[in-house]
Amino acid sequence: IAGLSHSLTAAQIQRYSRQLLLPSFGVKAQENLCKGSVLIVGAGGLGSPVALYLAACGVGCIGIMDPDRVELHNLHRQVIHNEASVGETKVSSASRTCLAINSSVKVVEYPFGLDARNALDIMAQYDVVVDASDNVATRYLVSDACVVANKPLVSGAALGMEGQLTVYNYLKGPCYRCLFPTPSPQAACQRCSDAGVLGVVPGIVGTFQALEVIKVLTKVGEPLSARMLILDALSSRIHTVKLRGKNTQCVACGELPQITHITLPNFDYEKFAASPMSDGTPPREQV
Amino acid sequence: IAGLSHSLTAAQIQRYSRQLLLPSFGVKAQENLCKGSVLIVGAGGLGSPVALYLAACGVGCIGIMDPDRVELHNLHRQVIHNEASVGETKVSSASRTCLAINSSVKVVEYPFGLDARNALDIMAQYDVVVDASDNVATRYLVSDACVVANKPLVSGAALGMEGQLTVYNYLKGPCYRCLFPTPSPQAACQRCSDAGVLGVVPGIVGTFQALEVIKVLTKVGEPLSARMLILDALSSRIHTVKLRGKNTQCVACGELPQITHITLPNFDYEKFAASPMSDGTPPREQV
Amino acid sequence: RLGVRRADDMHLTLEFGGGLELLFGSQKKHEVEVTSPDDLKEVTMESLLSWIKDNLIKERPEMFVKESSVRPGVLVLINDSDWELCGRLETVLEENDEVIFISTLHGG
Amino acid sequence: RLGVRRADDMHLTLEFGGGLELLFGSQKKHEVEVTSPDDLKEVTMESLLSWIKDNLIKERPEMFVKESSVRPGVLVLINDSDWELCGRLETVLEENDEVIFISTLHGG
Ligand SMILES: [Zn+2]
Ligand SMILES: [Zn+2]
Repeated sequence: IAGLSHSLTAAQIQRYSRQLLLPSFGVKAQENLCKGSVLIVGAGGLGSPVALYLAACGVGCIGIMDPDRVELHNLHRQVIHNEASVGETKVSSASRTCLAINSSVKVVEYPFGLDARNALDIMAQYDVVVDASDNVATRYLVSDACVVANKPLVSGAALGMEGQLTVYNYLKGPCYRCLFPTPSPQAACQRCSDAGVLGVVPGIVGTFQALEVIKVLTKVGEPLSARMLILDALSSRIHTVKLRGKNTQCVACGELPQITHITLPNFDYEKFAASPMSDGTPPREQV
Repeated sequence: IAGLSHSLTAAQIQRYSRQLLLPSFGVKAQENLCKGSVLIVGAGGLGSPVALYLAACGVGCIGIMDPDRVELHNLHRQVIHNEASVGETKVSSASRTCLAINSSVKVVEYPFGLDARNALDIMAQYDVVVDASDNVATRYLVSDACVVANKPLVSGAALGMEGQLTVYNYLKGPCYRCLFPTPSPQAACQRCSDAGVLGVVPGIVGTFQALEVIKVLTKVGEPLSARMLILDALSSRIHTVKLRGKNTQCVACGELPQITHITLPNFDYEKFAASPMSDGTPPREQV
Repeated sequence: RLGVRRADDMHLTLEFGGGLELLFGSQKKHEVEVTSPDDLKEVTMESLLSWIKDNLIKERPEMFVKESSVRPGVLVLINDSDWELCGRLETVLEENDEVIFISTLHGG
Repeated sequence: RLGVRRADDMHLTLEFGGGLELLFGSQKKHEVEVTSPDDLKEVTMESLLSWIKDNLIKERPEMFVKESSVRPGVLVLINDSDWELCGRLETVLEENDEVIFISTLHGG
């Protein structure tokens, strides 16, 4: 491997040697990772394994975005944090763990939430976006912004004992609004703080999200575009299903989009989703 | 929750509150976790997420067994270690990370390999055993010892872009020898050091192993007994298949077992598997 | 099995997830016998939805159906394929088909 | 599709994993048309194995078959179910069955 003309340093070749050995992966794929960049929206149950494994495998630049601070009740699932970081911002705690595992990657901390005004500028700086958020309003914002900024979106969700994962806005696949033009009624928009969640469920979904990011950045394998992974942890049933393609009438990614770089910044996502972007809403039973 | 008669402290109720909220989980399940114990054989690619998530969710006592020291080329997949622990024994590095996340659990370090002489005594002290090892000989030893010691075995494997997971020796399910009475030919016994592995693949399998351990300890849900999870990360294809039940003629778990607490300690597993238990074998192409 | 099997009844496997199972007695999987409405020989997704509303749902029907379709946020899969790909309400179902109704999750 | 389809040919989906695909040109999935041997109308797992040996395998057949069965360490699944449950070599296959051959992995 050393003989080939490539940009990997001796230290990188040693660190990533077990990946470089893979026939389907190799030097070119590792170079793509080391030159690649990913924005992770959410440093919680999903964001923890995503950031951990993407830092470990050598993604060149990792942006982590989360307005919250670490709390004790996060630690049963947010394994990138630890007791010493309780009270600290989640992004600085996550960044420290990532750099401890791989000091050769760059981590950018955004200790605030994504909103309609900052989304496009921030996303423009990254190759791939990961939705590891925990509320409806953010999910519509992230999807719309990815369509306008033309970025693939690796979107995961986890609640209770169930998980879902798909790659939106990639190849000919749909965006979030193609699947759900109208948001769920409020009673169906639950948070982990309401319905609870078993730690390993976002753990499995988040680790799988890291796999999809790697495949999008390296063009190795077939990512879950127009397919959805559905996990039911109670019965350990996990399978993938086939989804519709792009909806030509979609207000976001359709032929006559109403969501553009001009209209998006003024769109009121919290009103549209009838639920706030930040945590701390009163508990409701998930239906 | 606080009003109920249970053994959880206020700190535990706060720490595990998001799990306690789960209708299918609740206080009794958390008590079972906190009183439960698991032996993890291997602190590498699989063992990392297993130990991380079991410590985070509150398994009372976690035994971690591995004879090796942390090396730089482990870090792309063994996310429980970091650059500072290179050169340190894997078990002490793993233990430190587990306790940083949850100082209320007990971690027992075994900085040596499982072998025919020490297996039964060590396993007797644990409720569940996790096979996170990386070689054929150990896999037969772990399975046989679990049968003799009457312990459920959560067995995972990962190589290249593929992963497999099942729960052996539990309910009426088979053991490893029921499925594979004769070991694979040497050419099919590859290590990550030979064929390579993508970091997230043991990440996904190992996180799933943690889920199975939780379900066995808490009796919540249906674990993968007599079922196998098969992951092909290249196509993101993951599904479960139905396996045979116990083989009444099995030399280990059958009606007339030849492997017993008397014969096991003298059984030569390396000779039987025609491959060594420790790493460092010359590379062979996996077939 | 739910319901006595009549000659032209169709056996289907229904699954509810993402929280929808709470409307169906917290049971995720249902093996059912569905009668095609009046003289029609076919069972379409539309007739299945009204059959479910009349025979299976235990509470808060508005959290499952809206007008003649499913409420927003519910994904419908027929034999592991999005119903959008096979004609939504007009899709004609066949013996032993598997239909999954799953509510999109927002948690993380 | 591999092979010209004759009247009594049977279409099967074969999959090789856990490294076995290296013996089949690194191709995991194969849609094949299998002819039942001489006058027998049925295709059994035993006849499928010899068909694979004669028509599909590209190298090192001993890494796939041993005597009349698969070599140790290979799990055989018929429609996602262990062939041990349906009679191993005697299992009679049907049109469009899916057969998976997967080598057990030891890495970790
Ligand atoms: Zn769209
Ligand atoms: Zn056995």
